[in-house]
Amino acid sequence: AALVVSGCVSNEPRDEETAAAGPVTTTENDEPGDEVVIGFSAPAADHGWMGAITSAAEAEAEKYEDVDLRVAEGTNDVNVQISQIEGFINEGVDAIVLLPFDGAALTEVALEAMEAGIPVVNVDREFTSPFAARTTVLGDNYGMGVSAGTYICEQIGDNKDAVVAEIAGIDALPLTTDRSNGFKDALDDCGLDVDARVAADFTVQGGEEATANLLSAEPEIDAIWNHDDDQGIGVLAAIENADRDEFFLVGGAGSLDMMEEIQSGDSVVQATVVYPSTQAADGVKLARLIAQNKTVSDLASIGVPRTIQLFAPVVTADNVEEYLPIGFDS
Amino acid sequence: MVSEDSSEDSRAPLLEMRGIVKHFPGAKALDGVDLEVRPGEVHCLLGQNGAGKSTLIKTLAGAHQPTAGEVLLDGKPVTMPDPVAALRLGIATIYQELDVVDGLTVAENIYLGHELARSGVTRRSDAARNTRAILKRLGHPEISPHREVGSLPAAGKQIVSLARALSRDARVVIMDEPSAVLDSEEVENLHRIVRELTADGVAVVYISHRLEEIRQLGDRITVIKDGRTVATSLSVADTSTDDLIKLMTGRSVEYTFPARPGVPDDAAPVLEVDGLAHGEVFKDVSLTVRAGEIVGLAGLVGSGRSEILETIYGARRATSGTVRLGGKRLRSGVDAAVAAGIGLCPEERKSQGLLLDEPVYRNITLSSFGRMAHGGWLDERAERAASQEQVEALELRPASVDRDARTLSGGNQQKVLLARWLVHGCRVLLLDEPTRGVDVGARSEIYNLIRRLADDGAAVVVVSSEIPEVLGLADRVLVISDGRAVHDSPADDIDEHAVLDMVMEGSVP
Amino acid sequence: MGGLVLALILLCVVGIATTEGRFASVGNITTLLALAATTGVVSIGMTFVITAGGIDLSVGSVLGLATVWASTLSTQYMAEDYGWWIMVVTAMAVGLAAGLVNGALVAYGKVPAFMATLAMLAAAKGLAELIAGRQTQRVEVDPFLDVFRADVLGVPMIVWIFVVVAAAGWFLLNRTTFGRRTVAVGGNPEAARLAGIKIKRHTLYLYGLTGLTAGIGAVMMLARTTAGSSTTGTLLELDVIAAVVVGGTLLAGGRGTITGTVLGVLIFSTLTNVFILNNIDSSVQAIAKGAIIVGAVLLQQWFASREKATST
Amino acid sequence: MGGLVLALILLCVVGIATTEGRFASVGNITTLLALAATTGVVSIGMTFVITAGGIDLSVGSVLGLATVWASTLSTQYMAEDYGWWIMVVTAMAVGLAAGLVNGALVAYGKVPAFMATLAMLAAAKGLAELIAGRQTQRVEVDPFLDVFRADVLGVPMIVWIFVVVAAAGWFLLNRTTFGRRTVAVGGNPEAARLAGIKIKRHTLYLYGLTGLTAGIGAVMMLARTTAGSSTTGTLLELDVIAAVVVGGTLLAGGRGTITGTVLGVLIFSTLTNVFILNNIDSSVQAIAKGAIIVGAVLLQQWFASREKATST
Ligand SMILES: Nc1ncnc2c1ncn2[C@@H]1O[C@H](COP(=O)(O)OP(=O)(O)OP(=O)(O)O)[C@@H](O)[C@H]1O
Ligand SMILES: Nc1ncnc2c1ncn2[C@@H]1O[C@H](COP(=O)(O)OP(=O)(O)OP(=O)(O)O)[C@@H](O)[C@H]1O
Ligand SMILES: [Mg+2]
Ligand SMILES: [Mg+2]
Repeated sequence: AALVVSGCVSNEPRDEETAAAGPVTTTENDEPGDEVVIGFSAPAADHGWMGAITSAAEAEAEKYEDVDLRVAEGTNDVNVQISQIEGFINEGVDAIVLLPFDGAALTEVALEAMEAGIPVVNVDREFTSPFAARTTVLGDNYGMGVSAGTYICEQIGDNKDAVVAEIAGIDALPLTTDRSNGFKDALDDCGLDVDARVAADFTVQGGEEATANLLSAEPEIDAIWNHDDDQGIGVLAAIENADRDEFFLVGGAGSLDMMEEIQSGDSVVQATVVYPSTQAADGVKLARLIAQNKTVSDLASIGVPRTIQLFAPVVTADNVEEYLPIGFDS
Repeated sequence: MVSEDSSEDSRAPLLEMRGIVKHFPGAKALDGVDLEVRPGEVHCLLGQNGAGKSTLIKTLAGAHQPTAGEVLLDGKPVTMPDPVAALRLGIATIYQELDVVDGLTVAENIYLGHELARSGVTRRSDAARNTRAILKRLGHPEISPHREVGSLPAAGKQIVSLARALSRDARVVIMDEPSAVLDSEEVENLHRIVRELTADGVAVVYISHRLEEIRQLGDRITVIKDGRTVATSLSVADTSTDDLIKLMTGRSVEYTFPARPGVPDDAAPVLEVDGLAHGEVFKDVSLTVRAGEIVGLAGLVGSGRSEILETIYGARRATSGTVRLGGKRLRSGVDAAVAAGIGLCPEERKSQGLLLDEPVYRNITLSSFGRMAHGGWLDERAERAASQEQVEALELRPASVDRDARTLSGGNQQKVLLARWLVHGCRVLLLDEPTRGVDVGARSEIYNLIRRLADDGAAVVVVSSEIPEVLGLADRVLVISDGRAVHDSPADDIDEHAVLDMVMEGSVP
Repeated sequence: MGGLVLALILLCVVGIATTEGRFASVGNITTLLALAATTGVVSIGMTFVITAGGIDLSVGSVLGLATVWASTLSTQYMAEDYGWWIMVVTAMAVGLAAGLVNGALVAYGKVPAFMATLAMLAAAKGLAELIAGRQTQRVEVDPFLDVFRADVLGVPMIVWIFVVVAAAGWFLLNRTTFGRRTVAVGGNPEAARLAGIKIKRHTLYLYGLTGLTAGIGAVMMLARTTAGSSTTGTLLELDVIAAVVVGGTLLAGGRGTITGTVLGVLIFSTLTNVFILNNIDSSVQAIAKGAIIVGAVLLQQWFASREKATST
Repeated sequence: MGGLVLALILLCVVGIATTEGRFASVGNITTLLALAATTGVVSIGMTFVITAGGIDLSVGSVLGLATVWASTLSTQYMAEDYGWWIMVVTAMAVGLAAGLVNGALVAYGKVPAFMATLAMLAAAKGLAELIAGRQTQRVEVDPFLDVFRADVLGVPMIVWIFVVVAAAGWFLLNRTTFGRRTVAVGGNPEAARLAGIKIKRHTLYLYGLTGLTAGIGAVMMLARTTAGSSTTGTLLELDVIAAVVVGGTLLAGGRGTITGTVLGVLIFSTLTNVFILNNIDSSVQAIAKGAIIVGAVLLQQWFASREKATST
């Protein structure tokens, strides 16, 4: 898509679009307040979604002159991530936004931060202790699987012999298991099951390789759910390599590329399940409010809520226009 | 088989090997060898390169397992499934290949495998004290027990191997060509040690290609040819050198140096070295070698002769001085030297010379395969042909160009290195210990060969620790002492004693 | 070699027996070969470096960098204007340049190969991320895709590339002075040096060659995935080294075999293919893969010792 | 060694100069050491294997497996009933067992170390995923956490463990027969064999030792993350090998230094720490890391050659 949308060479405009698409509710909260230093740590930005997470967070912080965002190196090594949080505690930042590589593994250090009086905003992957975060912004991995499964059930209807395949992300991650469980449960509901499942690794190359083998293994497929739109480019390349189109494909995460495929109407990609890449941006916003003792508008209660779970909608040709603005660059 | 009646000596044999057979994949190294060693004797093993001497003693040391045959110690059959077993039985071995660990100190090497330790913790001061005592006994009090062995020259490593065997309190000590890397002074020392050992009733099995040494030291001799015993327990005193050579080689060999035709006075100088120095190792060395001339460098081990050759060759960077070839200044670097027609046979053939896991012909053509190739495409047929020619000329055993260099005996490996430069064709040949470990038969072949090369117009520089060899082979002799040339004259104008006097004098600090 | 062939045949037999004809279909074999092709090309280059006693940990990330560089907007614009070969030349030039930097560090800087190429791994990855802005860059130059995604005689272009590179590698290693020098440098660098071989320059070339194969691999990857990304090639070095070593090339240097490498590559991709055809859980796959690597090596050894024994 | 110390000092100077006192604070140094501790302990074990001419690619995934096994519900129940040491013993036993399997394959199976441990890498990871069901397992045994998360004299327990393991490793390598034999096996295996060392048995022990340090590392990780997971330890092997080799241990074997390894570990974690404190973009970090690895090696070499020159 890079050349097609070649009008936008840099990513800057899109980031603004992305941010602008957020539900702007009030101006009062955006008034500059006390200067706050927010520590931000997330896994390595080694694929589009995670990259979008970080850049959205940075873009969000950019908008507030009272926010100083300290972005730690993205890392997939929990040991290093723990030491990043320890570093933030040593520094005495005002709040921490933490998207842990592994929620359980970062819980203890988050507790330490909370005990040191630094509010922690937990993003995406949940801590195992409720005391470890002031506020949690959650994506919904299980829900994502359910959405994908339900959509496939709707499309396939009564054909109980339909062949459904699943292309997972990194299998070792708990979030992959959550997504797969949701998918399985939703298919169960309508009497379908997963006939073939491969795991890739969130990369284009991995998606291509896993899918090539998958297509070889199953000569006739009715529907495929691909967990991750980053690897989706590789998945599509493999499908094209194999010259197959007897099935439809449901994506995951919601990248611009996939949305454009959906929009084009002549692609195997019929839908994608959004997994908002704006979670960390929300986290930064909330962290600022917490540090400044403000609250979320449109709520009657005082204070930022404890948990916010984001919605995992299905994007199809019918509603793709609406979601294009929050699609991320894979 | 020739066998001496040993009834005159009724001492019971300490060690017997009977009908030892050893097969390697693709080769039969031993095909029925007998050996009988008595306590307190020096029993010499003789045989040509590749006869199977090293293989025999390795089966005795537990390093190889014999295919057939038995070993008796004190008349009782014993088996040695690994080196530990042999060491436990009191059989200590100094191997032909330097078997030290560079990264360990002298003391650690000596006590490797039987460390002085209290529940696993090394007793370092005890080891150092004992090591000092052993080194002193070996005449080398100057070597520190804490010195890393990697920093010792070849002779020093040989001393360490020797010290290791002595530290074992063995009943049988096997020495596989221990004198090959030693100079005459060191050899004297070694002989003294051997005599001390035998005086204590220790049996010594001694392998050497230097027949005069065997005359001085040996009591009895066993001769091996092509993996079989051809003579066992000959008394040294009663056997003539000519007979020994005939037993070993199956023919009689001229045990003399080739005649010197003399270099014409107007012969053009080929190699001119002027004021060459390499750091503190050697200084201000100048020499001129004319076409057809053989120049010998005599000196003690560690006097810096190897470094001189390596620096001329460009393998070490000279700190000052120049090297000219045919009047033209030589660009530094080995590749330039080789391209200009200089060849070096290095001192340590295994670590510096050979590709052990490559066939013989690729070792022989290592310097010339590029020239034989056509536009980068190898011409293996030409390589084989050229190699085969040298293999036959040098009587390599086995006479195959396809064997891996690793499976050749030490002396035959040396011949492969010589063959490399014969195939390459050199204007200047630098030979560092060219006959180390080479048997008498092949030795005179090599002498003749070197002389033939010179007659064909090559300039040759030979380094050897055997002074008679230098004096016999070379037209001119340079005596090197402590990194300086202390004498330069025609070989006829100087004799062994004079050389020895000069180097000893120089060596006293 | 016998052991490797046997291992591959065993795998194929298992594949045929367990998949009701899906394994032995033309489509599946094509898929399998296409999947093997990129790893295969890079493995050919790696065989040289390992034969010479070195190692190159950076191939994966250099390959990624080359896909990124060759798929930047500016390169693609130029390719649209002047021809698809611009992308090919760019990818190969990036690979070659990175390889030469590795080689210079190892040969002239005397940095151990492991460290020099580990540093390159990190640096190339970082650079690729910077250039791509951590985005996936779609390839939109159709002539490029047409050429490299084409089938020739029913076989995908990238498989042909693998065949050609493997054949060229075989000749280079076994029939040329370059190959002979490579073996010599790996077998005994000191002996090679004293025999007059310019080992530094040769080392430089060797790493350059491996980088070049990573560049060719990048072209193939671009064609196959239709996208350039800094994540492409991640951990490729492990697959490549495993294939080379399972193939019988000595990690210590001095012995290398292109045929073995090709077999090693095929064994690993057949393994993955058979696993997926049987829909095996990825964790079980990992365990089985470990067991099979060990099995293949043991089988190879058993064969080698038998061959040796019978040659007596 | 001089070069390494200089490199570390340079890094610290840069840290102090760029972070307005945040680098040199007690809290930060503690953080830095705690980060270094786990890698450090495993690096000590790896130093032995590499000194002996081997390599162990499986340490990271064995460490992960050990964290998983020691934090299963059943182990934790037992630990609640009988004492926290059950978890420690379990982790160490898992590490040791995996190490012994590696050692047996290398020593008795004659599988090249690279392949044997690569196979173990895959297998241990797969097994860990199966056991944990790809979930992260919380550690709920409070006495365990109390012991290993405690500060002793203001220094975290895991840093003390690192100190003790490093000291023990130094002693073992330099002052015991085991250590001296390790050097011999790496420097000249044939000479070691002829000197009567049982090389195979020694090799077995060596890999066992490295596995054991991975097990200790697992205990430390369990304490640090309060959770066991199959993803713990991913790619740890690269960090560990890099630290050992930068430290001056020869990858070819025959020369090993524990002090160097400790310095290597500290250099890498200081680097990470200074990067974090300065908020540097991760892509730029990767490039800088590559440059610094090369720089450290070159510095070390320059120092070594200077030392040699002056000692003449
Ligand atoms: N590992 C091996 N594999 C195959 N053949 C071998 C092996 N080791 C030795 N041989 C062969 O066994 C024969 C005897 O070799 P050995 O080393 O015992 O000779 P040697 O008498 O010690 O000779 P030298 O005087 O040159 O040292 C030779 O033909 C040699 O090629
Ligand atoms: N690696 C080294 N480190 C330190 N000193 C060395 C090293 N190699 C050689 N030397 C020293 O250089 C000097 C010359 O050694 P070299 O072995 O070249 O002498 P040589 O006359 O050739 O004797 P040889 O007959 O053993 O070849 C000796 O003093 C030796 O100790
Ligand atoms: Mg011998
Ligand atoms: Mg010498």
